[in-house]
Formats: sequence, C-alpha cells, structure tokens
Amino acid sequence: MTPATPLWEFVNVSKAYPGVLANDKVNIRLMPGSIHGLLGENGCGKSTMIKTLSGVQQPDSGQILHNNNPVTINDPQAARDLGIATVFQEFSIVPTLSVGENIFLGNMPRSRFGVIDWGQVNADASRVLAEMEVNISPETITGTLSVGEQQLVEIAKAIAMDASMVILDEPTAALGEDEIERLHQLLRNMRRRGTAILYVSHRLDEVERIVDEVTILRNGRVVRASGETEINVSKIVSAMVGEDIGEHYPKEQNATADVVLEAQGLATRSGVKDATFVLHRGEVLGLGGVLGSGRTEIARALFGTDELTAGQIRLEGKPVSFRREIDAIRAGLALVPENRKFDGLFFNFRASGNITAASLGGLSRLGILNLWAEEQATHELIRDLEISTQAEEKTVNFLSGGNQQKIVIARWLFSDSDILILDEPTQGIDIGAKIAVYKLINKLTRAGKAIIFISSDHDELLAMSDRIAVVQHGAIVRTVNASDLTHDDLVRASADNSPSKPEEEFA
Amino acid sequence: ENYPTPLPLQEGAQAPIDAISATNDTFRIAYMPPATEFNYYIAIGEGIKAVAAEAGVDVFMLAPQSGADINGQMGMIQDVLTQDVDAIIFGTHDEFAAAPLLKQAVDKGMAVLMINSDIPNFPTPIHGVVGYSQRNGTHKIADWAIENYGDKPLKVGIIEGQPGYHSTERVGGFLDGIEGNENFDVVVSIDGKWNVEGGNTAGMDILQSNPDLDMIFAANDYMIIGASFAAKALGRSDIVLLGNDGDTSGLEEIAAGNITATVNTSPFLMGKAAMHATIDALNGTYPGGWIETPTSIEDKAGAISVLQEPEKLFPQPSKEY
Amino acid sequence: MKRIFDTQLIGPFAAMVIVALVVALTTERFLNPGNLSNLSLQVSIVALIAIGSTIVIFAAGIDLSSGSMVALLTMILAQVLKFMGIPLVLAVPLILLAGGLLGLFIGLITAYGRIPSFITTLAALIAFRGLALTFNNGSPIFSLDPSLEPIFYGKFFNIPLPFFYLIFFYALAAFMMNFTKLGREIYAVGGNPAAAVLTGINVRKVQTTTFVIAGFMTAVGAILMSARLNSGSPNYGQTLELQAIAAAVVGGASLAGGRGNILATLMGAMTIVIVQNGLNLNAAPSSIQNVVLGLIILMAVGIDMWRVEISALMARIFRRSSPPQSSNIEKED
Amino acid sequence: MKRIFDTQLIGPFAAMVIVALVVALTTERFLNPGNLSNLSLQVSIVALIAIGSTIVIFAAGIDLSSGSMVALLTMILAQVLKFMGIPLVLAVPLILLAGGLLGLFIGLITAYGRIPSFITTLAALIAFRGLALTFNNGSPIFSLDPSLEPIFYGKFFNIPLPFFYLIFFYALAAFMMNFTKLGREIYAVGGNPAAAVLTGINVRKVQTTTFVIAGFMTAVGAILMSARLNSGSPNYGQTLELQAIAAAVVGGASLAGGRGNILATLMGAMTIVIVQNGLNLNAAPSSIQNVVLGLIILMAVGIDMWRVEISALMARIFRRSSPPQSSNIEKED
Ligand SMILES: Nc1ncnc2c1ncn2[C@@H]1O[C@H](COP(=O)(O)OP(=O)(O)OP(=O)(O)O)[C@@H](O)[C@H]1O
Ligand SMILES: Nc1ncnc2c1ncn2[C@@H]1O[C@H](COP(=O)(O)OP(=O)(O)OP(=O)(O)O)[C@@H](O)[C@H]1O
Ligand SMILES: [Mg+2]
Ligand SMILES: [Mg+2]
Repeated sequence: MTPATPLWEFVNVSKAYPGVLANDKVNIRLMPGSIHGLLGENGCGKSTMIKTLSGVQQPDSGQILHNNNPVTINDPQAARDLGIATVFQEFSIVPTLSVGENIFLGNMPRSRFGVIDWGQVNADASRVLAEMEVNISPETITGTLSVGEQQLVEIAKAIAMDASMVILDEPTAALGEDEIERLHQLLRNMRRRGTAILYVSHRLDEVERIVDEVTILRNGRVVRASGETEINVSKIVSAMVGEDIGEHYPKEQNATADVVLEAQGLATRSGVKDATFVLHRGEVLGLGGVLGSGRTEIARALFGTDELTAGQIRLEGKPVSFRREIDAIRAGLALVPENRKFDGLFFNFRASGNITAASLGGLSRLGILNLWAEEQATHELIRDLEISTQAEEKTVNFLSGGNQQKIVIARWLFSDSDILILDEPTQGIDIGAKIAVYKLINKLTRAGKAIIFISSDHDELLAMSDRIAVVQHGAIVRTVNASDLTHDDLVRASADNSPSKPEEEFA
Repeated sequence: ENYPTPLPLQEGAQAPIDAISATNDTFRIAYMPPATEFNYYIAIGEGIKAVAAEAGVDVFMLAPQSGADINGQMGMIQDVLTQDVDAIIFGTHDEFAAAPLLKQAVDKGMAVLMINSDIPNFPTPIHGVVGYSQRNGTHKIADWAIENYGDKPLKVGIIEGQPGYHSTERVGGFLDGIEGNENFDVVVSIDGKWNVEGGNTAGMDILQSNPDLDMIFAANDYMIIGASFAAKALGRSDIVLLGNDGDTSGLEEIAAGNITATVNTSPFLMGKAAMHATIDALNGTYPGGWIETPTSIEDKAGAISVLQEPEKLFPQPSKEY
Repeated sequence: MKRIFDTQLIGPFAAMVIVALVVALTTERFLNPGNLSNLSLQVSIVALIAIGSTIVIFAAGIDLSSGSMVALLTMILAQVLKFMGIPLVLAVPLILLAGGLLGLFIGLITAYGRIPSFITTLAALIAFRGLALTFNNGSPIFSLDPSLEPIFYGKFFNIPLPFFYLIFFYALAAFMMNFTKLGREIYAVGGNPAAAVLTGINVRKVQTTTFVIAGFMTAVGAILMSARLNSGSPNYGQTLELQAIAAAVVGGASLAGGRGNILATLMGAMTIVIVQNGLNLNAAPSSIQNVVLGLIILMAVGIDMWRVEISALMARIFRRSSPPQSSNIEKED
Repeated sequence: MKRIFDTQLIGPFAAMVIVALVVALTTERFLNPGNLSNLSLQVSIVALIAIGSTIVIFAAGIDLSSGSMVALLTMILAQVLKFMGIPLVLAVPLILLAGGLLGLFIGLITAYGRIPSFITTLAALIAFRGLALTFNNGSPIFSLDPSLEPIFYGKFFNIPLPFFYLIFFYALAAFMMNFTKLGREIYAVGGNPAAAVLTGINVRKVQTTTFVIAGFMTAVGAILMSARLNSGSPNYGQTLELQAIAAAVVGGASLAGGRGNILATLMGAMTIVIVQNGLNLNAAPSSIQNVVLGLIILMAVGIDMWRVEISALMARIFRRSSPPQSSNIEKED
C-alpha cells in the first residue's frame, strides 16, 4: 500500500537535556500517505523527537534521512523549506496578531518589493479556514478567541503550508469531539493526497480511530516500532506502561442522597445563562458539552471568580454568596483549573509551596508559617498520591505533567475541601497518570467529598461520572444518569444547538 | 602676593591655622568640587593644578557627576577622610551636609578651604574661603545694564537655575540692582536647570509667551548660551542677553556677538588663589579668612581682551583672538 | 492605509486634541503660527528618539539607555567636528553609524546573552554617561560647526526642518511596522517569543535589530540636539529616555509587547509637549509641570486599561438603558 | 536557617568577596577599620531602600519612584522640623507614615487600577519630584534639628548606628519573606498571579502591600539621608531608585518575580559600594566609576543567567570528562 522509501527517517537519533537522556537512539520511519501515531507516557521523549525533526533543536548524535539522503535541519525555517509543518504542543500562536497573520507567520505573502500583501494574506487565510470548516474571520485578533479556536488556528497554520510532512503534537488537547472529528477528516484527506502525518495524543480512543501505525516510546527509547503493536487501546497501553494496568476507568459508586450544593439559575456576564443542578455527597457530577459551551464559566461562577448576575447557590441548604475566590475556598470549594501551567502551578515553588498555597491562613499563627507542619504534610501527600519524590527538593517545573496535576489536586486535599471542581484534570497527561487521577477521584468520593468533573473526553466523562449535566450555550439543559447515556447520545445531546427540542434527545 | 588680603571670617567660623599638621612630606591635597558637570569647576581645578605643578604638590580631584548628588559628594568626602590627605579644597551645594564631615577633617589636622563661595560663617570652623561675592557680581551686571540700556522701558525675562543658594543669590543680586528703576519690568522668571538644554527650552518658551521681551538675564552662562539659540531661531538678534560666570565658551559667544555681556568671575584665577592659600595654610603662613576674588563685567570688547590672555583661561579658547 | 490608521490611534489622537483644546482656550498665544512651529521644534528630538523606544517596546523590550546615549553621541560629534576637523557631511553619517553600533552592542548582549533589556540598558544608561565624561575632561564642547545649526533651525517653505524629519521617519517607521516582514516579526517576537522561535523567526536577530533601530534613532536625536545647542555635553539628554518611554506609553503601546501603533507615539509625544508648552506659556513653575506630566501618564494608561469599563459607563450614562452592572473582569492574557 | 541562607546566596556572596579582595589588594587603605565602618555608612541608605525595591520585584513589580520619594520625604521632614516646630520624636514616625501612605497610594493605583507598576512608578518618579519642589519654593532647607545628625553619624560601641539598622531591617525582611504568610504570598503573586487568584490569595492586596513596604523603607532611607545631610532638598535621591534596583539585580533577584533572596540584595549593594569605595580611594574620575558600575551590573546578571553553561564549562575544564554537550535551552515557562 505504501511505497518502500520513507519520506523521513530517524537513524539512532539521541538527544540529551541536562540530566536526562530524552531520546536514546531513536529509529523511526515516516511514510507518505500514512498517519503514524507516536505514543508514550509523559516525558518519554515524544516532543523532543518532534522538535528535532522540526529544526528547533539539533540531535546530539544520529542521522536524519530525507528520501534516504542525510540532512541537517538547522532551524524551523529549514524544516519548513523541506516541507515539514508542525503543530507544537506548546501554543505557538501570537495572541496580539490577527488570525490571518498567525497562519502565515514567518512566510507572509509579499509583493515584488517585499511589501506585505495584506489582501493576499486575508484571502489565503480565509481559504484555509473555509477548507477546515472553521468560521473565524482572518482579521480577528487571535488572543480574543477561545482556547479551542486558537488551537484550530494553530492547526490552520500547518495546513496552510501544504506540506508533505505534517506533525501534530497533541493537537486535540483543547478540542471538543466535534472539532476532533473535523480534524480527523482533514487528516484523512491529506493522507489520501500522500502526505506523511506524525500524530501524538494521550487520547488513545481517538488514536485508535485514526492512525495507521504506531511507534511507542518509553524513557526515550523505542519499545515498539511501527507494525509491532496492534492498534488497540489495551495493547498500546500495556506496551506504553510496560505492564498491564487493568481497568482503565476504575469507577467506584460512592454517591449518597445528601445534597451538599444546589445551584439555581446561575447567570454571569461571561456567558453562563441558566445553570441549575444539585450535587450530592460522594457524587461525581460530570459537565458535558461542546467546546465553548461554557463549562469553565460555570466553574468560575461557582468559585466566586465571576460575579453572579442572577441565581443562587446553596451549600448544605444555606444560601451563600461568594464575592471572591477566598470566600468559596473558606466554604469548602476547590477549583482545579483547566490550564495547570497558566492558572494552577507556581513554578517558582517546590511541591510544598504549591500544596499549601490555598491554606496559608490555616498553616500560620499570627501570620507566621508553621514550616515544619508544611514539610510534614507535603511529605505525606507525596507519599499517598505517589508523586515523584523529586518534588520535595526541586521546583515543580522539573516534574512531568501527571505529577504536576497531582500536586494541584493535592493542594485541595491539604485544604480539606468538600467540593472539588476538576476542569479537564486529565488533559495532556498519560494513561497511567489518568488512572491515578481517577483513583484519586474515588478516594475523594469515598471520603464523602463531592466532585464536579469537566472533561471533553466523553468516554472518560461517561465512565467516571455518576450523573452528567449537559451544557449548551452556558445553560444546563438536561441532567441524566451517566449509566443511561452512551457515547453517541452524549455527542448528539451536547452538540445540539436548538434549545427548542431537547426533549427528544434522551427519549 | 598671590592673592588679595583675606578678610576675617565671622566670629567662631575660623579654625585655628596652627592646628594644621601635614602628614606627608609632599603635600597631598584633595580638590572636591560639587560636580564635574560644570566647566566652571574644571576651570578652577586647572588653576589649582597649575599652582600645584609649580609648587611640586600632589593634587587629585574627586567629585560626583551631578551637582544634585550631594549624598554622593558626602560619600566621597567620607572616603577621603580615611586617607592621609593634608588638605581639602571643597565646594558644595549643601554646606550643612558637609559640615560634620569637614569638622572631622579639621579635627584630624587637615587644612580645609572652601571655594567659589562668599559664606563668612560656614556652619563649622574652617580655615579659609575663596570666591567672589555672588550677589555683588550680578548686582554689578544689573548696574551695567541700567547704565547701557536704562534710558527707555525694558521688558526683562529671567532664567533661574535650579532652586538653591546660587540661584537665589545671583537672581537676588540682579533684582537688587534693578530695584527702583521704573524702566526695568521683570515680566517672567522660569527655571533653566543650569544647563544649555534647559536654557534653550526656557528661552523658547518665554520668547513665545512674551514676544516683546527686550532683555534676558540668566543665572549662568550655559543657560544664556541656550537662550541665545532660541533668540536667534526666533529672529530676535536685538535682544539683550546677560549671563554670569565668565566661562570660556560664554566669553567666546560674547566675542562672537551672540550674547551681550556676562559677569566674569575668572575661575582659573580663583583656583590659583585657592591653591596658593592652601599651601600657605599648610606652611602656617596663611592668616585665615575670606579671599575675595575680583569680578568684572565683560561685553564684546572686554570679552575679546580676556580671550587674548588664554593663559588665564580654562578651557582654552577655540581660536586665537 | 486602514492598517496604519487603525482604531488604536483614536484614543491617543482624541487625548491630543482635547489637551490642545484646553491649552488653546486657556492660553493666549498658543495658536500663534510662531508657537505652532515652535511646538514642532520642541517635540522633534524626543519624538524621533521615541520611535526607537517604541519599536523596542513592541518587541517586549525596554530601552533606558537613550538619554545617556544622546550625551555620548553629542560628545563624539563635537569631538569629531571640533578637534578632529572632520567635515559635517562625514560626521553626520559617522554618528548615525555610531548610534547603530551602540544599539547593536546592547542588542547583542540582550538577545544573545539572554539578559533582560531592562538590565542591559540600565547598565548602558550608567556606563554611556560615564563614557561621555571621558571626552574633553567631561566639559561641554561649544560652537561646533556653523553649518550644524541649520540642521535644526533651518526652514523649508517657512516650515522648520524638524517637522519634515518627523514626517519622514514616522512614515518610514509606520511603513516598516505594517508592511514589511521585519515589522511583523517584531510584533510576533513581542507577542509571544516562544511561538516566534517555533515559527522559525530568528528571535534574537529581531530583538537585536530593534536595538539597532533604537540606537540609530537616538543618533538622529543626538545630531538634532547638537545642532540645536551647537555643542556637545555629557549632561545632555538627562531623563530623555523616560520622556521617550512616556510618549510611547501615552500613545498606548503596551509594555508587555506585541501591540501598539507607532504613529500613536507621535501623538503621545505631542500631547506631552503641548501640555509642557501650555504650562510654560503660562509660566507655571516646573514643580507643577512635573506633577501634571505624571498625571497625564497615569491617565493615558488608565483610560487605555479601563476602556471596557469606561465605555460601559458611558453607555449607561448616555443611553439611560440598564445594561448589566459593570464588572471587574480580570484580563488573563 | 537553611531556608534563609540558601544556595541563592552563594553567587552574590562570592561576587562580593571577589570584588572586596580585588579592591583590598589594589588599594592601600581599604582594610583600615575606619574605612570598614565608613563602608557600612556608605551602603546603608541604598541598601535599606533596596529592601523595598527587592520585595516589589519579588512580587513581579518594579519601583522607579524611590529616588523621588526620598526627595519629597526629606522636604516634608525638613518642613515639619524647621517651619512647623514639630519635635524629632514625632517627625520621624510621621515621615515613616508618610512613606507608607505614598507607597499605599502607588500600590492602590497599580493593583486596583490594573496599571503596570513600571508606569505608575514612572509617573510617581516624575510627580514626586515636582511635589518636592513645591515646598519652600523649591529651595533646599538646611540645618534642621541638631539631634537629627546622630541618627546617621551616631555610634554604639564604636560601631556606626546605620550598621544596626541594616542588621535589624534585613533580619526582619528575611524573616518576613521566609517565615510568614505574607512573604509566601508575595513570592506566589510574583511567581504566578493567575494561580494566586485561584488559590484565594488576595493578589491586589499583596501587591499593594509590597508598595507600602517599599514606601516605608524609602522613608527610612529618607530619614537617614536627611540626618546625613542635615537638610532636605528636592534634588536628593536622584537615580537612587536605579541604584536600589541595581543592588537587587546584582543580588540575583529575577525581574520576572517570584524568585530571589532578600539577603542577596544586601550583598549586591555591598558589592556596588565596595567598588565605588575602591575607585574613590584611588581617586578615579566619576566617568570611570559609571562605566565600572555598568559593567558590574551586566556581569552579575550575566553570571546568573549563564550559570548552567558556566558550570558545564567549568566541569569540562576541570574534570576533563565529556558530559553531554551544553545546549542553548529555551526555558519555556
Ligand atoms: N528544555 C528542556 N530542558 C530540560 N529537560 C527537558 C526539556 N524539555 C524536555 N525535557 C525533559 O526531556 C524529557 C522528554 O520530554 P518530552 O517533552 O520530549 O516528553 P513528551 O514525551 O513530549 O511528554 P508529554 O507527553 O508530557 O508531552 C522529559 O524528562 C523532560 O522533562
Ligand atoms: N478570558 C475571557 N475573556 C472573554 N471571553 C472569554 C474568556 N475566556 C473564554 N471566553 C469566551 O467564553 C466562551 C467559552 O470559552 P471556553 O472555550 O473556555 O468554554 P468552555 O465551556 O470552558 O469550554 P470547554 O467546554 O472546552 O471547557 C468562548 O466563547 C470564549 O470566547
Ligand atoms: Mg510532549
Ligand atoms: Mg473549558
């Protein structure tokens, strides 16, 4: 089916960072017209490999072959000239520039005299966006778009290059089901035209749907080369982790009938229109919805970040009003934000500073901190949650995504919150870490805590929630038992845009 | 003699000359003006150096860059106090700040003389003061202006320096001089920050707001040089421009006809006088007191004759006159 | 054109007009043709230097060195003209080159040494004035070349030459920022340097280039300063860097980089100079001038920051409708 | 204790010792006991003000206002002592209060007005000096209270009093930063303000507090300045803000916030003062002093930035082993 010559090939490529051998003699062959999945746990070296191929960094040793000829890719521009387009894991759009400009950043259409041809920029950008069925004006300032839309712009950048090799490093982390499906369709079209595609994702269900072959890395080494693994979630997982990890969704039923929190008709200026639900002790209430449906905004409304313009929150039956986050925290609420890097972690602190950040009041007397108690508690939490012990000595920027996420959750264990809002807590973390988070959710509900769980991964949402509230346009249109829903129901329910006929959906 | 006969300082302001005890065989003298930013103090320093070279004495200059940096100057005096210096010739914009440190210097047996000043009652006893009377100098130029231009009504603008002793005394002297003369009408008085740039901006603005101005007096030569460019740009070559200092550049501008006149205070000669007095003090032959150095008003002809004696000037004129 | 004269200009333009109106109404001679040409002289030096400062800010840097660099360059120019007998036609390009080289030096240390520009230019601010003092024993050098003065005071069709320099350099800068690869790369580097790296933009080169531009424009300012005062002095240009940054900021440039319109800086500079001129024409003491300038900077930035709230407030006041209560939205970008 | 004297102190300490050694070897009178106590006088004012500047930097702000605030406060102190006849024991707390209030004012505008501190303090830098000029017609006020001088020049067991102020305030600041809730919150706000908001830290209050501390410490510096110079003047403290920031930066505080050790600032200030003292003792002209100070700032920050590369280089030179090639890693967070 595929020609025998790989478009690109890595031969024994190694790359070290101070203290880590991130790629250890990696071999990989990327064929035209094939979608190649690159999989592995956090920190196994996927992005390192991609950065090497994209010219962002140089390998320490080994060879890169292009159509069987050795080449050096000196910088990202050189990679681009060789027909490589990359969607990097880190956001690489410039928020202050327009969408059109971001799409053509680095190679803007210019007239004969080197003058930028803005008409051309916008026309070409419109064409690419239309091809992707994305409804964004090329003149919009990118920073004003939602995170998901920004990710689409990011992808449009790669598409616009019309490259022979497209690399996508976790392109779907910020996308909803709908956008993912559209992206997949686009990739399939490219495959048909003979483009080579390298695809990285921690959402193994979607990987299963789209890739043709997989290479699996562990600790910087290839543990399964292309063709050695069947494309099947459980096979992939055991190859990735190196052992059988059992149940992917170890759901425990801990829900009780006690109502701990009631929201009635919440509305905010940031887009929440009518959020009504109840939350029980020990329950996991999932919020389902498409990208931009306003789930994050509901979380913010509950947490006192956005001011309520209407509606009422009751805790244990008593009406409460949170003017700021600290009021919500004092009342026992906790928010694990969507983006741990920007909103969650203090990269200048070790684990201890991160874990106690929300409880400094309780940790101090007359303003003086009990540092001994802090170290002690940190030590215990690191042990209980199986966080890397490096976290005790080093600042958290040295940790893997999974460990970082556990530290953010540990913050709220330390503060002894009763109600935790987890906004996309498994985004970008590997399957092992995801299962650790699920187990943590069980542990919390077992202790009688209630959880509001926001996730764009429908399978995970269905499996880990007791009930699911479907959010559309900032309103909760329906709340149902998770066990009554299938994946497809949920997709249809959340995607439906006409509020006039929600009744039939769950008939 | 090398300098005019000193006048006694005020009661209690004179430190005893016989308590001076030099520690070095070759005298080591610190010259500490308030700032390096004014040519004027460099010119004084050249006078000091000239005498030092003749007499075989070591002299070094230490000063902050900005005259406003009094804290920096005090730091430097403190640093000098830890060294084996025999005499300090200083000038400062804040005598009260310097007093406690100079008291230590006097107590250590150093000779301490103040330069470019007419203060007869320095807050702590020192050995001598060398300088011209600030107020008398600008009073003189006011007299000169009345004599030359006082026969018809004049609108006068004043460019002050940044507020402080020197600005107050110089502007005060000028105002004293014209006081009571009906023909002199001071219509505007603003700050020119002592420098050419500030004088230029101030000149522009006062000539805008008072196009009928006949005369500008500035508290130093730099500011009047700046104002002269403004007058030229606005086509006001007829305006009378008066300065103060006798800076070489100021004199050259007068010679060139860009400025009308200035108070020539001969900084180079002042430095020579100060150094002679200091050496005499170290040798015990200086009686103490204030040495008043002469001032003169120089218009175009006067400026040229001063410029014809370049050996008494620093910096040197840019051409031969 | 729409691209150059965009909405970002409205605020600074309105501010300038309002300030000019207030001054015109309260000050007799403000609208004299003489005073208007005086204004273009007054604004020219700081506005030209501010072009460089603003471009550095667009790339998320800051340039604190320009005031001291002016001092150093006027001293070099004076030295070269007066003591080395080099003719003016050679001396001027030499100074422009020297400015560019000093900027290059700062840029290389900042970009390739990975030192924040606040620090490199702070060091330069201190060191350049020291270097300026090493010339001519630290004394100013006066009466340079008679043909120097017309560079500043000269007129063309009775309009002062600096007016044309302003038009020329601002037009050039606006063109560069909006229609050239370099201009867009500068915004990209300021907006998100990590993204710029991944897109293949040579971030360090772009950063360095902004400092070269700043050095060059500072040299233009230094030449005008020397021409204006027909002299060089190690004391020239004190706090000029802050005035240039203030012009950028009053014009709405974001210190975070990536955003802003270069023409707005000209309006920012004009606003500041109009106020100073108005106060001078009314013989206000310099104490008041400082306080007013401080307030203008605050207000200009405040209005920019609170644009959302202010327009909501205006809407409420004028339409008498009742939109949802104004809020304190946290901008998270 | 380990917490206070952590590894971040090693670099600045080493720099200070090296500089002191070089000066001691080249300058005869450097190690005189007289000169050593002189050093503690010289460093005191800038080092005390730098406590505030550094804490503001820890919270990712910058304070450009301290120099002008010193001028304003010395004028207020002089006014109060000389013309209002208020006794010293009342005047001193009054000035401390005034400093705190000015800081509060800056802090409120910055934090609640959402204006970058560079801008608010730039405006304050300009405006405060203007305000200082409104007192006593802008003239300095000399010869204040005779009991003022001993505050600076007084000794206790033959050790100058400023030495004790330094110990007291640095100990207090180190305690605050390392052992109190506020200190931790300051680092958190500097490290990641968005995360701090979501953990219930009152970010605006914390930011405001850092400016109150800075204002208070500036008042301490202003009182010492007045005591040293027995006067108040609107010209005092020029560029003092830059010296204080330089001390913080030479001490290794990151301008990005969240990181640094307050004691390192004391070493940074000492390093700068030792160099100045050495140059003064050798009667170096002020031009050279400026150039050297500029270079020190660059080198201190450079060494900090290139720590990884330098240690890799050292390792390669001394161990002759071949560790993985040193790389130019972009830090992406
Ligand atoms: N710039 C860097 N400096 C030092 N170490 C780094 C750097 N970038 C990555 N590493 C380390 O190299 C290893 C591989 O990182 P890499 O980013 O390639 O992993 P990944 O497979 O992409 O992980 P993830 O799934 O979390 O994205 C990790 O141990 C990581 O901590
Ligand atoms: N900081 C912000 N300022 C203004 N508007 C915002 C901001 N953040 C998000 N929005 C807008 O709010 C809407 C919802 O944004 P977002 O994509 O975060 O929704 P969401 O419901 O959290 O998405 P998801 O369902 O993936 O969690 C979008 O239309 C977006 O443009
Ligand atoms: Mg990765
Ligand atoms: Mg969301």
